[in-house]
This record gives sequence, structure tokens and C-alpha cells, in this order.
Amino acid sequence: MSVADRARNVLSRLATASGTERILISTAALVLSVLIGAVLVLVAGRMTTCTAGEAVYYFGTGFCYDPIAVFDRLFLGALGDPFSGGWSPNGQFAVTLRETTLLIFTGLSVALAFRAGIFNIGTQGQLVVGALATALGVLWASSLVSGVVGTIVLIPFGLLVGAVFGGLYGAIPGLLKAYADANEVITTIMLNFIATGVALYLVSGVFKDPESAANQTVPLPEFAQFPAVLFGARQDFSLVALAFGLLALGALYYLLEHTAFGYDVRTSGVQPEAAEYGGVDAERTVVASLTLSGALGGIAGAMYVMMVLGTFQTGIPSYGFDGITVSILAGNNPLGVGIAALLFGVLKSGTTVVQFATDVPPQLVGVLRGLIILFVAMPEFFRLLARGLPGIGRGPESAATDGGVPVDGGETDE
Amino acid sequence: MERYSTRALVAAVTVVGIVALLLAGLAFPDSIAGTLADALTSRFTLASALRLSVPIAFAALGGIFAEKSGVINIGLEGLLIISAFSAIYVADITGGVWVGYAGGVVASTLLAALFAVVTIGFRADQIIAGLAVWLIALGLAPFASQVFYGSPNSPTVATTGSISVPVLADIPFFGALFSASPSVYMLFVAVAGSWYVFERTAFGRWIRASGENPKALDTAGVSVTRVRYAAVLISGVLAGMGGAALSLDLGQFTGNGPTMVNGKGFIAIVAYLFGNYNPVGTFFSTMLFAGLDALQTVLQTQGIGVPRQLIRITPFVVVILVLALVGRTRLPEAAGEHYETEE
Amino acid sequence: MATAVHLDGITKRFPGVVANDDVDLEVERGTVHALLGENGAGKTTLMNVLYGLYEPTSGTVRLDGEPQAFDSPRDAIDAGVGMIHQHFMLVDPMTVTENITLGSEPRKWGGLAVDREAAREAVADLADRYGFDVDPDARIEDVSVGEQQRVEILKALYRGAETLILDEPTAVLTPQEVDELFEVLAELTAQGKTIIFITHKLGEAMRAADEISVLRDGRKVGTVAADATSQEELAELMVGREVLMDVDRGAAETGDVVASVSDVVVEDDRGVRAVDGVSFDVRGGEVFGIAGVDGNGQTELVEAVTGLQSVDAGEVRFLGEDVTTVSRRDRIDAGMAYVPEDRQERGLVMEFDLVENGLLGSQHDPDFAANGRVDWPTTRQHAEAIIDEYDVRPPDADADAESLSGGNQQKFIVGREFERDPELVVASHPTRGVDIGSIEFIHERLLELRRQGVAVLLVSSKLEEVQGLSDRLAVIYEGEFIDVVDPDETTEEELGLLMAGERPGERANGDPDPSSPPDGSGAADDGAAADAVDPAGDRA
Amino acid sequence: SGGPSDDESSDGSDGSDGSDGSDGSDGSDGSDGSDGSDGSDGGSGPAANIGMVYATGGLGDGSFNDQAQQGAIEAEEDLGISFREAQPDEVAQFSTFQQQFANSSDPDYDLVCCIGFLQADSLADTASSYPDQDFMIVDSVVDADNVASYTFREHEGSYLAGLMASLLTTRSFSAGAGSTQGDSTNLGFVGGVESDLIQKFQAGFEAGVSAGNDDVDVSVNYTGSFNDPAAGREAATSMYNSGADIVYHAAGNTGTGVFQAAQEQGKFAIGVDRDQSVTRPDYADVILGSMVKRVDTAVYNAIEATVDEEFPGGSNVALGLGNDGVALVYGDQLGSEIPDEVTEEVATARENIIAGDIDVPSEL
Ligand SMILES: Nc1ncnc2c1ncn2[C@@H]1O[C@H](COP(=O)(O)OP(=O)(O)OP(=O)(O)O)[C@@H](O)[C@H]1O
Ligand SMILES: Nc1ncnc2c1ncn2[C@@H]1O[C@H](COP(=O)(O)OP(=O)(O)OP(=O)(O)O)[C@@H](O)[C@H]1O
Ligand SMILES: [Mg+2]
Ligand SMILES: [Mg+2]
Repeated sequence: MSVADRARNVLSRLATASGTERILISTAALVLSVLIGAVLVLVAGRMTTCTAGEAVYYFGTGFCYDPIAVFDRLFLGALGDPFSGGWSPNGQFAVTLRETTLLIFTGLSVALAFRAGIFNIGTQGQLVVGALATALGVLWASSLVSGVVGTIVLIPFGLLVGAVFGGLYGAIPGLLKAYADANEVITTIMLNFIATGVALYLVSGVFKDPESAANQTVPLPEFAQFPAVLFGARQDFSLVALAFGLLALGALYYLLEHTAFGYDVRTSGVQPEAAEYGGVDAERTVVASLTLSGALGGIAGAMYVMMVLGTFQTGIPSYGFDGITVSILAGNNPLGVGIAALLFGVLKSGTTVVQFATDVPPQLVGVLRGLIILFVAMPEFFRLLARGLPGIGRGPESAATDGGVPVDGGETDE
Repeated sequence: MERYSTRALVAAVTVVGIVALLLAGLAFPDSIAGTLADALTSRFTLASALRLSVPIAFAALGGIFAEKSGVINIGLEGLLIISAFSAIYVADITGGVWVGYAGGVVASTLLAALFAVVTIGFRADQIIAGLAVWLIALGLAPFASQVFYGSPNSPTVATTGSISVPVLADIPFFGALFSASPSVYMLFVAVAGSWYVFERTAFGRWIRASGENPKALDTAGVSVTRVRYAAVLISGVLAGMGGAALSLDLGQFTGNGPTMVNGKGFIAIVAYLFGNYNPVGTFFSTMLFAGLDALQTVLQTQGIGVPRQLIRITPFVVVILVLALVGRTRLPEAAGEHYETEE
Repeated sequence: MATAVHLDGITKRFPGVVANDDVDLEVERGTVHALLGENGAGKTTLMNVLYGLYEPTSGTVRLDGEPQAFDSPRDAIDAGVGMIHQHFMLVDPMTVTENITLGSEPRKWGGLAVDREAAREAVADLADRYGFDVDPDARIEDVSVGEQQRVEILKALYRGAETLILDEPTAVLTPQEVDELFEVLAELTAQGKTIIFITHKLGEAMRAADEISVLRDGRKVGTVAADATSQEELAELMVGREVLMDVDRGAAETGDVVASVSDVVVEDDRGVRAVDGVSFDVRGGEVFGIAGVDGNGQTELVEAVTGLQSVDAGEVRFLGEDVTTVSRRDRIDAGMAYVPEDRQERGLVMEFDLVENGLLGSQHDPDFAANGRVDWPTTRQHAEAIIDEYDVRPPDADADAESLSGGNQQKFIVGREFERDPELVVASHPTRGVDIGSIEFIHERLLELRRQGVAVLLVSSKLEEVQGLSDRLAVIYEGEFIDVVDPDETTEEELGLLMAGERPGERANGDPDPSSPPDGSGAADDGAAADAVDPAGDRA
Repeated sequence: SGGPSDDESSDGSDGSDGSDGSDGSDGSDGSDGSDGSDGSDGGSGPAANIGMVYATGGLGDGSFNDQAQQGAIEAEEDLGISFREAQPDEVAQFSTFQQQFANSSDPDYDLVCCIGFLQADSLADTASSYPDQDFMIVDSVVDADNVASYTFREHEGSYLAGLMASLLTTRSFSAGAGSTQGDSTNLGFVGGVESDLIQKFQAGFEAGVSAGNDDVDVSVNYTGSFNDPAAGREAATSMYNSGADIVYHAAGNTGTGVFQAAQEQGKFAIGVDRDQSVTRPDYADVILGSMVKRVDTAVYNAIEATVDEEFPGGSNVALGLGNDGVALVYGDQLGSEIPDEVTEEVATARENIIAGDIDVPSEL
């Protein structure tokens, strides 16, 4: 097959109706949640008191908060104001990409496990373990090398350490599931708490940076951190890391769709009995998938340490949980994870801009995030909407009117 | 069968272990065993475990209803949060603690209704919708608090207080069961009631059938949709009771960070999985967890020489260990799947 | 006689398919009506319309002359229609009684509680009345398929069904169970009930039905009286051509031993010996058949050979190697093909399309995935070849497996396994749910493999199938081989008795109580349930 | 003589509406464009524009951040400054907000207040990238000419709290809703998350307790969260049940649970950071006193210095008992009932600490 043929193939698969529909639906969901969010902003704005001079006026009524400003800041702000002329790669856009990069890895971690039929809630814990291991490992190794050579050696080394330890931590629920039949939802939630607890113990004790009041390890030397390329160093973002992320997206997609191992994973995910029949070793696949998933989580941790903080510090943000949302929004599809991670990166980074630029309580963005997810999750709603609302009544109406216990059940009822 | 015998074995080993510990504690009161034995036999530990159980167990019972009917409600955390705030808010504006309690339950039920419409009516993915419910509540409750009170934390309102049953409350150890907050008694009623619904009523069977084989229920002429709506709404009511109990017991809503609910909704999921969807089993698994948490607090306070950060994680470690021994929990066959009557 | 069921010009369209095309059907009260047709002919769809599961695109349903507009099965049930589906609609973890009364539970305490005693009694009474052998307190997941079917029938009767629809009721039954079922049907019609049943077995249709309607490609091609037709006529109506009814397998040219099983013991989850010391050899070019009532250890034995169950004692050898503990994957690689009994659980990944399903089991085969990298174009060609050769309909490699009718799913699996170039084919009920045209084809293929020197291990509960195809035939009962016979020298009746657990020697001195046929249900289960259900006792 | 507990009357927790960054009239273009730093005279704009970057707990924590906000509000009232707030919820956002304030030209911020020691690392970077921007940091020291650092000697105030507690627990004392048993030798300390900072509170408290009576033990519990009142309640309840009469907390919102437990058990508690008998009036009947930490003073002083163009860049002020940076204030309701012997002894200890006669340990 020629390259052109292949490209055509790919394009034709992308242009399928369902793909277009998914994009349309996601857009509609975004728009709808923005509308509802705007109403929320207005209502909240009515409940707050402000001076007349600060109010904005819509429909002849004054509101303390301006929804247009909120959404302008949320989206355009996160992108570094591309239309204002003064766009620079050093601005908020870099923060957005930084968040996106981390979410790509946690999203992939969750996606891989989900595709294998494993509900890995433990990416957060795997991230914490990977981050801590990376910090300690790189610290140790940074006494051996330095300078540019140090960067070239230590970054892959740090990622490797993060992947290995995250992977090992992911293997625990894997082994428990495969060989002790222990439900991974329970074990991974528990392991999250354990990872946080043990990390706190270690970095408030033996591995604590004596110079700092924070519970953190000694900071990594500059050369052991991701170098800023094109983008300014201040936003703690490195294009190199994003490139790694994109590489990982492609690699996982290839792994799942074009390799025998991926086929094994997907088969076990949707129908374990059939997988077993097809010669898939169920136990090994469970352990391997969770290990790999943990490794991706661990890499996210390594990136957090080597790109964002430059040290391991307790209180790691919940990238692991956000990864669940990212993955599900993406339909657990590695390529979709890229887009979902960008959307979430925008929301996370935009939140800080909104906070800075408006008086709206920052929790509002959290609500918006929930609404977007909710609407994206209900494509059926938009399909009905598109069809002009005829069949909409069936489900929801009965809920609204007779939500209680069905009373007309059995024949012997009356 | 194998499963039950393992369970029995684990139970037996646990009992033997506890007895040995108590004996060791008697023999050497100053050792760690002595401290542990003291804590284990203290009515204060039991009382503490009960208090800690309330929100978790209510939410877990709610989770059972939803999941048994085939709708995985991962948004329990959100229901707890919204109820915890609403209860305080309503109690604050009306001045009535129990009015506030009802307000919390209503708020949680409304959010559950939204979840139901979205997942059952519009066939949204249950997991995403559940996460969305959590995120919405996690934003909305502190946001509302900020708007109403100018702070994510509410002011203090009256609490539900506690009720002591005369005589019974004086029984050693178990007396703690009879000198507790009203929510604890309501929890007992809810556990028994849930058990009754599942084991004895037609509706309980429909819920089970709707989660195991909705088509069987449908072809038997019962509307799966309505059963699922009802079950999800019940989960909203129960989680609402848990959230309201949590905040009204303290008389305040705390909305910073993960809010005062702080993951209890997720622990609830663990609890009902661990309790194998049985209300009574779930109650005991909640008590196991809360008991370990209470014990952890006591041990930390008494300073037994193990770093505090590590003592704090014992409940989580124990759950994993027990699970590794007891093994699998079985999800309802159709949990997480949409059901549609054909045509 | 009154017309109980009257279907008028029923058309049912699915996106891209016309499943029923202007079908008329009349069934007299108190009669049995059989519905015949190839896979995908539209039989199930037609009955789903009658049962209110599907709303017809056009056409009307009348019961006792009254036009009906069913919105849901609930309406159909209320109108006295009951249906026993091809795939049972039972809740596995619930008991027989709970399943039968589901949705119509007797209540007490003002509806606050299910009256469990009343429910249990009602079920027991009903079972008694029709001579059904069921344990009201057994859990569905613990009872045999035959018993599950009886539960389904009771469920319909409990709801006051006047018209009963059975979708391929005999596909899963032993000959004796089939007899029992037909007795039940006779009893039911005698009591004024109307029966419609779907089948692929012409003989059964002629035996049990009063009238037979045949569907082809969604259209009804004729209705004939059962006593005025022949199998040949029916077959031609169905397929549109003449069908060869008998297979001539020719003499065997046996080669070396390909697979050998010695003293194999397999315990099930509960520690009960499902396979209890079985030994046999299968040679190249030979079909070794295993007959038996479902649930006597065939599944476990087959899975022990194919590597899906671990063996608790004994040895399995394949091509001279001890493979007792060798993984499933290595056995596939060594040349073992397996048509599994449960096509929807095991044989196909229902959410995958046929391209991906064609790869199942070959994903580590260098021909399809060199160096662990799947060659999708080749895989696609492979799937298309199977579809083409085995006449899988619709012939679309991009169709998801779940969108195919059961028979077509089976054909695809058979094709995939037979094309594996195997040394040994293990075929478990290879033609279950397959129409006769396809059965003929599958049988031919199987014999062709045999001619090529492939060893075949065939398990089937269809006597004529194992008897017709096997060179040697073992009868399995409660996990043991009760006898190995030459199928050509053994009558169907003798086989039936063997399958019932009658040892060859016993017949002389024993006094087999003819009124106590082998209990398919109780014995059919792997052990534990056999204790729970007292076979002879309940029957008396 | 229980330290300066003067102006605690205004409850800062409802003051966050005072935040308005943009000056009243948006239309007035550039009236204060370039002269941001020297605008202490009336004019149209505020005396100074201040940026506040809070610690991750966010506003409404009832203690630390609220206290810092209080300082800004007072400065707004007294000095006519204007301030804008940012509440990061994770460490990585500190630098984002610090930079946003530093970058901003409309308005041009005269001072950026960074609250909490976790900001130290990012501030070290930000401060060197924006040498013309003035910063202040609370609870940590950043060595830069454009940063004024304020740290607190929490252990000193905690020492007084411990001393008071140990003197009270060894006598029979009853007031408000609580009482102590004369024969008890047990006190409690509830912390949030383990850290050097919280351990400073603990160390000082324990030192004070031993100074009061060598036989009194302190039970310690860290709940692992600053936001879990339920856990705080269980920790304190367990302490009260094992004989403690008084529990001191340094656990933010978790402390609410400590007060609740005190009320339920009829025992006492000691608040932290602010005068909690005032900010939590429902519990005033069990709060003996609070170890206040005048973050507001630090913020106010830094702002005042900025307005006066005397910004103490590069300085490091350690606020202790001596300069009223920390203090033990007695409870609004119970303070008057505390026996004079106790208050006198506490006052003496305070003098001795200020004079350097008592050296309070800041580490365990
Ligand atoms: N729900 C559906 N959606 C789309 N197509 C369907 C659906 N149900 C059936 N079909 C199609 O309608 C046709 C008739 O199917 P039906 O199940 O009625 O066949 P059948 O005669 O029962 O076959 P079998 O003997 O294999 O059970 C087939 O082509 C099938 O693929
Ligand atoms: N996951 C899949 N499931 C089913 N069919 C697939 C899948 N992936 C690819 N195919 C089919 O295989 C054929 C070739 O696929 P594709 O274009 O992806 O290959 P390619 O990328 O050109 O080859 P290669 O993967 O060897 O680089 C197409 O007809 C495509 O529809
Ligand atoms: Mg059919
Ligand atoms: Mg495809």
C-alpha cells in the first residue's frame, strides 16, 4: 500500500459519520454548559452586592458578575489571548500546555487500563509513587553527571525511574486482581491513600529537604529538569515533555490497534471469556495492563517533578483523577485523550485567569467543568435535540412526574 | 462455596487473632497489645466508629440501591457534598435542624434525579455522569457558600445532638449503641429497611433483576426504566441523609479543598463492594473501616512508637489485606449498561 | 375451531434489512404450529412482533379476532401471550420461584412483602399440574439448561399465557428431554393452549406440530399440514433447493494418534468431579464422537483438552507431547482448533467486527502478526475469505459480531477454526442453532478435514449428528465414559439408554423403569444440583 | 496582661467582598497609568495597589488566610489602598499568580503579598525575574532585595498556651461549659498535616506544658488534613476520653471538630491563629484562649511601609511575643474566669521569653 493510499484510508476513517457526530456533540455540550454556566454567573451576580459602578447590565438589569468576561478569560485567557496581538509563548498558553502534557499521561494511563476492562482509579497513587521515585533517583544520579550531558542522561533516566516505580505500584492491584480476585476499584482507591501517606512519611522524615519548611525533597539541580524550548522557563513547561506526550499518544494507539498485545488487551477488556478462548493469558494481561498503566501514571509523576516543581512535595494535585475524566471523555481512545487533555488543560489553566481577572468565586469553574462533562456524556440528548425534541418525553418526563416507587407492578398488586 | 469457606476462615482467624490480642493485652497491659486491647474494648472506640460510619454507611446503602438496579452511581461523593451544604443552609435560614436535614435530603435527591435523567433518560455513560455529579457538587456547594456567606465555610448552626436510651446506654461497651446521635439510630433503621426491601419486597426483586438481567424484568412486564429511576432516587435520599448527618452533627459546612466530605463517598463505594451489596454486610464493612479509623486515632494519641503518618494508613492497608484473602466481589451482571426496551 | 392468533401482513424493517416481509400467519386454538426457516429467515423477529417486543413496520396482530396494539411485552402478556426466548430471560442469581413470579409476585401485608410461601406453592402446583420437574428453591445458575427451559415455560403459564411461543426449544435438549417437552406441549394443547414453536429440525416439526409454516428471506413461503408433508418437501421450501439429508462419511483412513487423554479428572469450582477419569485416543483421519446429555462433563472434558480448564489428575497428550499444563495459546499454536459450545461468550467477541473476530486465536500467528504487529490487510482478507466460503450473511466483514444472527455467528466461528489448518479439531455442538442448509455444509467440511487426515473430536447432544459423523462414539455420563461403541452397530435407542446412565451390562438383569426416563435436568448439572434435585422422587 | 487582643472584633471571614481590583470607573483611561509606585497622595487612584496570593487552603480557612486578608482589609480602610486576591489551589499556581501580579500594568501592583511558606521556592524565582516588583512573604524567608520576609515565633505563643493549660489542668477549674479535674495530668494537641511549621506549635506547647508541671503529658494527634472537622472531633474526643482536660489545636478547619468535642465532653480547647472565641462565638464557652498569630500585622505593616515608600526589601522580620507578632489571648467569655495565679504566671513567662530568659524550643 502506498503512503497516499494509507493517508486516504486514515482520512476516510476519520471522516466517518460517527466521528463528525462526536465532534458536533462535544461542541454542543460545550456551548450548552457555557450557557448554563452564564446563567449561574448571572444568578450569583444578583445575589452578591456590588457598587453600581462595578455592575454590568443585561436586559436592563444589573449584575455583579459578567459572564462574557468570565468565558472570555476562561478560554481566551488560557490560550494566552491569541487575538489580542500580544501573544507570546511565555504566557498562560504555556501553562495550558503544561497541564495538557500531564493530563495526557494520566489520561493514557487510565485509558489503557479501561481498555483492558480494568477500572484503575489508582493512577493518582501511581503518579505519586513515580514522582517520589523520580525525585530521589534523579537526585542520587545528579551527583554523578552534570551539565548538558546531565540533562540528556538524567531526563530519560528520571522518566524511566518514574515509569518503573509507577509500574510496580500499578502491578500490585494487578497481581491482587489476577491472583486473588480482589476488586481493583477497592484496592486502587486504598493504594492511593497509602501512597500519599507513605510519601508524606518519607518526605517529612528521612528524605526531607532540611533547608525547606515544606515536606519536600532536596530540589533537583537545574540541569536535571526539562529544558524550556521555545517557551519561557517561567511557566514550568517544556516542549520536550509535550513531544513525549504526543509520542506516547501515538505509541499507545499503535499498541492497542496494531499489535497482538493490544489485541489481547482489548479482547480481555470487552469479553474476558472470549480472550481466554483466543489464547490470551488473562492473568498476565491484567498484570501487564495495570503495570503499563501504572508506568504511564509514574511518567506523569516524573514529569511533574522534573518539569513543574523541580522537587517532590506532598500535596500533589489530582492529575490522576482528572485522568479518569479525560480518558472517559475521550472514549478511552488514545487519540481522543489528546483532545480531551487539551480541553481540560484549558479549563485548569483558564481557572487561574478567571480568578485573576474577575471577582467570580473560583469554585464556579469547577461547576462548569462538571457541566461540560455531564453534557458530553449524554450524546443522546443532543441527538434528540437535533431531531427537534419529539421523543424526549419518554425517559425524563416519567422521572419528573412519578419518580417514586413504581406502584403498578404485579398483577397481584391490588 | 469456596468463596464462603475462605470468608469463614478469614472470619475465624480474625476472631482468634482478636481473642489472642485481648488475652495478651490482659497479661501485659503496658505493651502495645495492652493499648490495642484497651482501645478495642473501649465503648469510646465503638462510639467513634459509629459516628464515623454514619455518612459512609448511608451513602453506601444508597450506592447499593443504584448499582443493584444496574446504575453505577459513582457520584455519591457529590450527593454527600450537596446535602451537607444544603442541610446547613436550610437549617440556618429556617432555624430548624430537622428542617435542614430534610433540606439536605431534598437537595441530594434532586441531584440524583438529574443523574437519573442523564443516565437513564439520555443514556449517558454512568461513570462519566457520576464524575460530573461529583465535580458539579464539589464546585457548587462551596460556590453557594461563598455567595451566601462570603466564605466556603458556613457559619455554625445548631447540631442534631444526641439521644441516650435510658438503662441500655449504661451497658458496658455496647452501651455506645444506645447513646448516640439520632443519625446513628436512623442508620440502623436504614440498614434494616434496605435489607428488608431487597430480601422481602417485590420492588427489591425488581431492583435485583433490573441489575442482573433487565431484559428478563422487562419481558416480565415491569418497566426497567421506572425501577432504575426509583433506585437512583432512593440512592439520592440515602446519600442525602448521610450528608446532612455529617454536617449537622458538626453544625457547620466546610467547603475548602475536597470539602468536609473528603472522600467519604468513595470510601462508601469501597464499603458496599466489600460488603458484597448486602446492606448488613455493607454496614459491617463500614464499621470495620470506621473502627480501624477510630482505632488509628486512639493509637496515634497514645503514641505507640510507630510514625503517625503510617498509623494513619492502617485502615487502607487492612482493607487490602482482607480483600486479598477474601477475594472477589461480583458486580451485578448488567451494571453500567444502558437498557432500552426494543423499539 | 377458532383462530387464536392471526398475523396480517406483518412487515418489519431494520436499518438495511427487511426481516419480515408481508407475512400472514393463522394459528388455530389448541394446536401446535411450527415455524421453520434458515438462519436469519426472520422467525424470531416475527415472534417478537407477536410478543410486543417489536412494533411492526406495518401489519396487524389479532388474538381471538381482536386487533391488538402491543406497546411492550407487558401488553402481550396481559393479552395471554407468553414467549420462551432462544436465549433465556432469567435472572441467574435468583431462584426458580423468584424468576417465575418476577413482576407478578404474590403479596402479603398490604403489598409490603412478597408472600414467599404462596409463591413457592403456586410454582410447585403449576409444576405438578404439567408434570414438570423443577426445584422451586434452586438458583437458576445452578440448574441445567433443560430445567431453565421448564422454568421459562412455567413463567409464561404462571402469567396465564394462552398462547405460548417457543424459540428453538429443542436446540438444547436431549432426545429424552425433547420427548418430554412434546408431551408437555400435547398436554398444554389438550388444555386449550395454543403453541407456536420455532425449530430447525424437520422431524420434530412433523412430529409435534399440527401445521407448519416456512419462512425464507423474511417471506412466508407456505403453510402445510404436518401429516401431509415430507421432510424433503419442507427442506426444499426452506432452502429453495433439494437438500441431501444423509451424510455418507465413507471409510476412515486412520493415521497416528494425534490427541490422547488418559485418566483425566477435572473438578469444577465446587470441587465436584465433573470429569472423572476419562481416557481415549483420537487418531488422524478419525472422528471421535462424544454423546451425552448436556452437563455430564462434556464441557469440562473439552475444555481440559483445549486448555481452558486445568486438569486435576491425569494427562493430556497432543502430537506426542504432554500438554497437560501447556497454555491455551501454545495449544492453538501447535494446531488445535476449537469450535466452542458457547459462541457468544467464548467464540466471538461480540463488540468486535468480523475482521477482528477472524483474528481471535491467531493474533500471535506470524502469518497475521509478525513480530507482534498485526497485519490488518491480511486479516481482513482472511475474514472475507471465511465469510465468502462459509456463506456468512450478511457478507460484510465490517459488521459487528453481535449484529449477526446466531446461525451466521456459528458459521463464522466454524469457518475460522476449520481454516486454521489444524491437526486436531475439537467441535462442540458445531451445528447448534444452524439451519439445515448450513448444517449440511458444516458436516461436509468436517468430513473433508477428516479425509485430509485431521483428527476430530466431536461433541454433540444431537444423536443423529454424532452417530452419523463419528467413527467411534463414546457415551459420557456423570463425568465417565460409560461405553465406547461403533456408531454404525448401535441403535438410537441403545444410545439413549447409555446416555441415561444405563451401563452396557446392566440391561440384562436390570429392570429399567420405562416411566422414569433419565433425568436430564438433575443429572445434567455438575453434581451439586443433582443432589438438590431428587430426580426420581419428584417425578413419581 | 494577656497580650494585645485589641481589634479582633471585626470578623474577617465575611470581608472578602471588599476585594475589588479594578478601580471604580473603567472609563477613566490611564489616570494612574505610570505613577503607580509613588501615589500615596489622595488623587483619583488608590494609595497603592496590592496583590494578595493566599496559601492553598484558600480564604475561609477561619485562620491563616483569613487573618492575612484581615490585614489587607484594615490597610484598605486606614490607608486607602486597593487590593486584589488570588487563591491558588495547587503549588504550581503560586508562580502563575505571582507572575500575573508582577506582569500586570493595569494596575501596576506596588506590592505582592505571598502568604504561606510553600510560596518560598516559586517566589525566589519570581523575585529574581521581576527585580522591580516588591514582594512580601509570610512564614518563610526569601533572600532577595525586593522581598520582605516575615516569620513568626509560633512556639513562643504556644509555650504560653501550654503553660496556661498545664496550670489549669492540675487544678479543679470550671467555667462556661467546661471543667477540669484537679488530678488529671493529661493534655492534648491536634495538628493538621505534619510539617515543620505545625511542629513548631507542638514543640512550644509541649515546652510550656512541662514548664507548668513536669508530670503533665501531652497526647498528640495529626489528622492528616486541615479540612476534616469530623476527624478533628474524633481525635479530640479520644483525648478527652483518656483524661485530657484541654486540647490545643493547630489544624485549621479541623479545629472546629476539636471545639465541638470539647463542648460535648464538657472540657476545654485552645484556638489558634485568630481569637477563635470571637470568630467562633458558638464555642466561646469552651475556648480558654487562642494563640493568635498576627499575619494581619505583617501584611498591614508591609503595606504601610509600601505606602510610605519605606518598603523594607531584603529584610527578615521574625515576629514573636516581643513585637506582638504572636500572643496568647484569653477567651472572650472564659478569659475573665481564669484564676489570677495562672494569668500572672503566664504574664511572667511572657516577660521572661521576651527578655530571653526562657528559650523556647522550636523543634521537637
Ligand atoms: N435488532 C435487530 N437489528 C437489526 N437487524 C436485526 C435485528 N434483529 C434481527 N435482525 C436481522 O433480521 C434478520 C432476521 O433475524 P431473525 O433473528 O428473525 O432470524 P431467525 O430466523 O430467528 O434466525 P436464526 O435461525 O439464526 O435464529 C436477520 O438478517 C438479522 O440480522
Ligand atoms: N482495528 C481494525 N479493525 C478492523 N479493521 C481494521 C482495523 N484497523 C485496520 N483495519 C482495516 O485494515 C485495512 C488496512 O488498515 P490501515 O489503513 O490501518 O492499515 P495501514 O495503516 O495502511 O497499515 P499498517 O498498519 O500496516 O501500517 C483497512 O481496510 C482497515 O479498514
Ligand atoms: Mg432466531
Ligand atoms: Mg471496524
